[in-house]
Amino acid sequence: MNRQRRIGPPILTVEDICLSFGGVKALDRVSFEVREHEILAIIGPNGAGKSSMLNVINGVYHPQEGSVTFMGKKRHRMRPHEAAAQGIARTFQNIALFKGMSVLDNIMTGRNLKMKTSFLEQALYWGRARAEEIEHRRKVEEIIDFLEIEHIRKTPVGRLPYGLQKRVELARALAAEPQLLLLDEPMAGMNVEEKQDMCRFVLDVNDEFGTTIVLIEHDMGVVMDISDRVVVLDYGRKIAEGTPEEVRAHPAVIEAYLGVAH
Amino acid sequence: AEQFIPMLSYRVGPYAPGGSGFFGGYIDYLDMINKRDGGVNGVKLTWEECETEYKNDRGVECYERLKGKGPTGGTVFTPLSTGITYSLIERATTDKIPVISMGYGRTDASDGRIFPYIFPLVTNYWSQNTAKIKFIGMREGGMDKLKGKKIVNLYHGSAYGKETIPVLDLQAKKYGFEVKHIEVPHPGNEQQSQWLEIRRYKPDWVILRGWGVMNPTALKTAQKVGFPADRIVGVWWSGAEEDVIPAGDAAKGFISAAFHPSGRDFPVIQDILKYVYGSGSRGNMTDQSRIGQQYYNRGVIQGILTVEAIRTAQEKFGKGKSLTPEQVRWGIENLNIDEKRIRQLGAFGLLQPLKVSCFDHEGGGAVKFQQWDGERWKVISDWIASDQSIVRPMIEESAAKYAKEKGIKPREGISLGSDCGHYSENLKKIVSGG
Amino acid sequence: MFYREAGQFKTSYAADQQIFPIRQDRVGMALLLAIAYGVVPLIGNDYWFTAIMIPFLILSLAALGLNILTGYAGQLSLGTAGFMAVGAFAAYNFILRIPEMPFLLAFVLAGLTAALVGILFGLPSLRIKGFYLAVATLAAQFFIEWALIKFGWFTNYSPSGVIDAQTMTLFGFALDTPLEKYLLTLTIVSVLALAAKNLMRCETGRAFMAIRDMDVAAEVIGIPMLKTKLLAFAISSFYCGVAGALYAYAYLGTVEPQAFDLNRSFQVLFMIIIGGMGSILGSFLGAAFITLLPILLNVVAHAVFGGAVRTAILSNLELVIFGGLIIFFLAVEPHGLARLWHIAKEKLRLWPFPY
Amino acid sequence: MAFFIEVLIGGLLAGIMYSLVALGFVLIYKASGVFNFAQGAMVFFAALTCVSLIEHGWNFWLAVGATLAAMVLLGVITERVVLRPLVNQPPISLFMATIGLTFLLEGMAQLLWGAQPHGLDIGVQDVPLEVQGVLVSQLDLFAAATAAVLVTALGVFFSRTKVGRALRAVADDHQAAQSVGIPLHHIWAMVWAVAGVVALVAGLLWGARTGVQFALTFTALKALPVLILGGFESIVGAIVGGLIIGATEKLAEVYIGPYVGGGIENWFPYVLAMVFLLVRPEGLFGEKRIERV
Amino acid sequence: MVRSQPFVVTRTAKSPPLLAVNNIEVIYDHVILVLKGVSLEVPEGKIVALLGANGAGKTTTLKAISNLLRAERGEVTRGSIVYKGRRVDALSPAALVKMGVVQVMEGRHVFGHLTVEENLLTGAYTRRASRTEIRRDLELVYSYFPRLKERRNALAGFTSGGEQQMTAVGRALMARPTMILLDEPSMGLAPQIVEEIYEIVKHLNQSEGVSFLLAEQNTNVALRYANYGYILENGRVVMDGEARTLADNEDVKEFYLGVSKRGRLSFRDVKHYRRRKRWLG
Ligand SMILES: Nc1ncnc2c1ncn2[C@@H]1O[C@H](COP(=O)(O)OP(=O)(O)OP(=O)(O)O)[C@@H](O)[C@H]1O
Ligand SMILES: Nc1ncnc2c1ncn2[C@@H]1O[C@H](COP(=O)(O)OP(=O)(O)OP(=O)(O)O)[C@@H](O)[C@H]1O
Ligand SMILES: [Mg+2]
Ligand SMILES: [Mg+2]
Repeated sequence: MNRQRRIGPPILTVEDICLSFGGVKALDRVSFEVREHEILAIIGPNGAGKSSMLNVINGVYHPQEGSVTFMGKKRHRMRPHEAAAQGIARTFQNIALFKGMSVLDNIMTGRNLKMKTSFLEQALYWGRARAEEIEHRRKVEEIIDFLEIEHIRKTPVGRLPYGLQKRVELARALAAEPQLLLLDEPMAGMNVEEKQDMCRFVLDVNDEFGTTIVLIEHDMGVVMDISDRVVVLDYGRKIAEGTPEEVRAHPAVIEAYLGVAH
Repeated sequence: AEQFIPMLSYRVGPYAPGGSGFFGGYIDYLDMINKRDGGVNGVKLTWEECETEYKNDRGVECYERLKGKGPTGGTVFTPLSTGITYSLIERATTDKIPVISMGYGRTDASDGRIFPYIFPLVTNYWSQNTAKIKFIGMREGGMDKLKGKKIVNLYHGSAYGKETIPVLDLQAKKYGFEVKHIEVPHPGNEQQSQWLEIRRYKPDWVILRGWGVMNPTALKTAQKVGFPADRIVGVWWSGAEEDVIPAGDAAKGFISAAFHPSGRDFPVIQDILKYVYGSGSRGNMTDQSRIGQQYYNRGVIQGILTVEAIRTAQEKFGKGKSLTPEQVRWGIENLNIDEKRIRQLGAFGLLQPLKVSCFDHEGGGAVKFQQWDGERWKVISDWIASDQSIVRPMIEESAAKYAKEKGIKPREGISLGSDCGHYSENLKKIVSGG
Repeated sequence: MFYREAGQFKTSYAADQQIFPIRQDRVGMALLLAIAYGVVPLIGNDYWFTAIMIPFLILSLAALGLNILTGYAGQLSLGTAGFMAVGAFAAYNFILRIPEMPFLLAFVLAGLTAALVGILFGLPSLRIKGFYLAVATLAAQFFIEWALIKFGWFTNYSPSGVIDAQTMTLFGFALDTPLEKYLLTLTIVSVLALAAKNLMRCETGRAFMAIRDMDVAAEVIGIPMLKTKLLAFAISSFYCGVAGALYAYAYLGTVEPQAFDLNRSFQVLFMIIIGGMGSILGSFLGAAFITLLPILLNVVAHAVFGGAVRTAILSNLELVIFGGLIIFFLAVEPHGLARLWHIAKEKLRLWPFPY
Repeated sequence: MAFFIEVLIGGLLAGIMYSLVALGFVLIYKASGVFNFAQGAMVFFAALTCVSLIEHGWNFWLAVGATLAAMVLLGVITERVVLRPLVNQPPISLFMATIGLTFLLEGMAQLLWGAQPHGLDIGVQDVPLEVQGVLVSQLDLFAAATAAVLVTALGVFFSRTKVGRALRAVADDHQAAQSVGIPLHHIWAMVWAVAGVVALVAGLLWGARTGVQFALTFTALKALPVLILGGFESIVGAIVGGLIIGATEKLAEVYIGPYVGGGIENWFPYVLAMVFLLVRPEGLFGEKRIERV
Repeated sequence: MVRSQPFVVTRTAKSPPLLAVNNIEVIYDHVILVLKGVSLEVPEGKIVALLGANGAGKTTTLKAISNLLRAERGEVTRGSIVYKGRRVDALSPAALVKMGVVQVMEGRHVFGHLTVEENLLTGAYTRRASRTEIRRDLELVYSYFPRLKERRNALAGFTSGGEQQMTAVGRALMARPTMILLDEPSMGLAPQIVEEIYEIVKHLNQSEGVSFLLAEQNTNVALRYANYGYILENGRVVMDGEARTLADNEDVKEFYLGVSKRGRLSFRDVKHYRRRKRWLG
């Protein structure tokens, strides 16, 4: 299938984002857009501001300047749960799973937004509340199945090895059925085989659910192979943007990030 | 035969000094009776302690645990804690077991027509308070001299502390003095602001209604702001050796109310020393120097009252028999210890004459005053009778309110073997909700 | 051997979503209830009902309430006793001031009042966290205690500040024997425990735990922080409030504000830590440990050394041993008794193989 | 005006007394991220031991020295028995362990020395100094001076030596601290020993004010609002927090108290601290919470 | 996946190894058996790589060596660990650091409330070195990671993931160890920095004789720099050998390096055959 055809108009636009912490300028007038259905990679050296960018998009950080437009709604600041309600989900660089809960419960929290019953009904666990729980459990099981983590369903996440935790985190994000999925280094700490699996999941999500994906990754192999477009940050500024091939050939990118080896 | 006496004691925590002294005296007295007289008319006294830690819930547990022990069950409970006493009121009434709360507990239980099983013997907080104002009046040279005087009521920030506020207000109106109530938050180990306020107010007297660490701290802080200790009058929970020793020199001159003096010169204490501690045997007190101190003597008095109650009951229900708690209750309600009996008991000056009835579960109501000289308490007054014209109506009204809330029908005429007299129309109205 | 789930296959999510998916647990629970309702009333006496079972159940309920807030939602609170006090005094005043008020309804209203107060004092939790929050909730504890003593209205101007619980009547039938009170307490606690269990395995519980484990991440996946935290405070305070009302009505019969002092707050906190944070079962185990162990020690000490050793020494020794046991159990399992039980079950599952 | 100043000074000096207890908390919190519930019990234990030795006829300084040794020993044992099994466990478990320790210490103290209260004379006459109509307590001044010395010493020790840094590292992450070779056990033992010494100082000064009795354990309660206001990790915070709490609680009691019936000293500092926390959740000098994703 | 081999100790040098792990078994929480008899050796002055999938037990092995397991409620129930001819199983982690073994933990574990520089300085805790000496080493670390110098006064908790990783590695270097246990050093680092880190490893190894045991997912780089490799699977060593030999092994190639006989596979179209479509139905 020709993927290019599926890519639609911009769904997310960030404009002139400036964000600083004390003296550190984490982001400096960064603008770019993300189009519907595409996989956009953000790359750049350590401390370039990539994670901060994701944090701005889903409302964890509030930029001093600039605006974020998502699905036609422009905003300056909002709370993360509002972003989530609009359909933005994400995973984290330093895994942010709920350590005290099982895999299943972690993923179920992802469906929180879709739950409608009140806590009183839940206390009774009768009728609607019960039906709802079971219904969502079914959905979650689909995701579990999809990500091939059936065997660890009931394990407390704290006990899982790193790689599987990343997968659970992805599952939790997917459970929200987001429009836009932000992935912060989803493949860090994995070997090639696992990265391949992960890539497959990312691509499948993109293909089958049409989810737009923004992803941060340091493995250039992965970036080159799966992303439609790449944005390069360095010291908080955008230094390049384009298709993987264009970016790889960009002198500033080679200088700042890739090094001569590539 | 034996008579089992449960002991809800406490020997750990902040209140341990009081608990160990009181129960030490109590147990030593019972022990002495066994050793000297072979029990009460041959009935051996036995007892068991249960640690309450001064906590209500532990107290209830202990009560339930001990109430069924012994041949006839727990004879009489003496929890030495207002909180526990309150928790036992209904239980004990249902179980028909008497509770003696001497100098603490529920003040309005002095109305025995509504609280048949509860005995705040000797004197209660309100009585004490009226005696105290009388004492201050005496010091000022007559009650009429109280007019225009300023008195501060420095009270512990708890229900216990607040309890005498209404009485004081009443008396202030009656005698024309000014009273200012100042609260010290629990536990009271910091009283800077209160005493600065007192200094500013310049009262003639300070009534110290303290508890635990609040007492020495008050005396220390008074010294700090230059308020003379001999113008501070404490209540009996402020007037034990434990309350003044930690204050050191600052306590010299401090006056406190007491319903009995300290000291070991009484024959009864001497008997304890002789029969219990003499000839190398071991009494209940680890530290024998505490014998004769406030808490210890209070325990001895408790012992006397308990034993006399049993004796009285035996007169009626049969000498030399183990009595049921119900029977002992009758003994308490018909206690009549006059001066002659007190002398026989070797407790002259230690105990005041006492006549309990269905109408009056307090029985005495007089208070002595003592002053700390840096070493020991010195008695500085005779028994000062309380002003029942103020206290009694308050008690009856409060008790009647309780009766109404609980749907209790006050005892009238002959009830439980005692004559309860007649219930006044006024009170009847309160009870029936008029 | 006896604790195997092998062979128990779930064929539907509904089955897997049951409260106790494993048959042995279901049987165990049924047995427990049967004992509580059937056997205990038969063999128990007043002592067992009033001194052991009732306080144990009531404090379990309070612990459950705190566990919801602290164990599940991660908000450390030292205001528990304050909320219990609100419950007790609210129930008293509802029954006192509203004629014909059924006491069960009064209990519910008392719980709701406590919930309101809880929400009020929960507001700072949005910004204040961890031990800081714990100390801030002390403000609630001290303030409530102070207000109840200070303003006579709450205690119906009782000069000693002690309130006497009115008799509980159900359909004109007075619940005043220890056995009746025990059954009442048992029923209320069972129902509320079941509700808590349900809540905690549903969306609400997951939202709580998410906030507890990582609040930023929870917000990112769409859990509104303020609302969730306040809900936790409300539910928790409701439980504490009902526990407070029971404490006054089914247990002591009289309470003074000091019955709900800071020590009580700490006591309940100890229960959930020693029992297991974030565990319904832990609330019960912890309550048993903290309330019953000292009694047990006392009884044993008297049975063994009674008379031979001075009671003062015994009492202090009990304290020392109690402290020592707390430390010992934590060293064995820092996550509390519930976890210990859990590990025991896992071992049973593997038995006779070591792992 | 003079009255205002008198209340203010009285409050500040009382605040210093709170700080003394708070210091012990700070030390342990700094080193393990844990709130030491047993601090009050340690104050009680230390003071009672010391005063009992004196009453058994020991020379004052000899008794202080012996108690000091006992407190150090206690610190070492605590580390060995209580803390070591709990490395890398959630702070709440450690917290609970200190509760166990509290019971243990309270029981031990009374087992060894009995439950009777004692007076304690530390040789400072407590007759007030009158400075322009304002009374100032000598004992409190002495306490303030002691606190100043203590704070300076501890402050220098923890900021100038690598131990101070290690302490904070341990509080952040037990395991990582171990991985870089910080001997957790020694650090903890040391800190607990120092906290024991601070407890002794606080115990003696408080004991001189209120007598040595079980209620010394309650001094811990007074330290809590100080801690939240100053910040759990800051030695300076303990002092500044103490001064602020002391002064405002006294002023509030005197000037606001009468309008609501008085006795507000117990909750007012907490409310004050709470309001302050809303603005600065880590207290005045506490470490910022790090929340990053 | 990888064909199972009986364990054979292939002595790479005549001298006894610097570190030998003999048949250890590790259990977490008293019930979870994770290592089922792992043996490996690190000869003096060599770089040894520990490879394996997620959950194979690499981290556990390293923690067993550095004695950090106890803090995780795990314990070594069988086998022994010998460093410089001395059993070290019972030592405290600090004592081991004193002997020269430092671990860089997986997942950074920087001290969040300390600045970057303070973090580095804690690394030198066990050393009895003069201030100037430590200053010099600090500068050395800064020369390895210039980015850290820029952020030296930032609280480590607020620095980026990569910066934290550099801090963690730099902190270990400050101990001047003779042996470093590196757990996934390349995780989260930009490709350039990954190379740099491995260059530093190589440098320390060659010029200072520091030995390394590294757990790594980035097999490609690891095998390029290591002398010897072990492959761990499910708590067992399933394969070991010279790094070059391993790199040439077909299975290793396919599963760890991502190259098959047909050359390097694109991440886009690899292994779709393994996909199960069940969830769609
Ligand atoms: N909350 C914060 N407070 C202070 N500084 C911050 C904060 N968040 C980010 N920074 C700083 O902003 C810069 C960019 O950080 P960011 O986490 O976005 O980097 P990154 O591109 O994701 O790097 P990496 O690839 O290493 O994860 C870093 O220097 C970091 O220290
Ligand atoms: N604290 C723990 N409690 C229980 N089980 C644990 C614990 N830590 C690890 N495990 C289990 O031990 C196994 C090995 O984990 P380990 O972390 O050693 O793997 P790893 O090879 O380092 O994996 P990764 O590459 O993902 O870091 C895993 O299956 C994990 O579930
Ligand atoms: Mg990042
Ligand atoms: Mg690992």
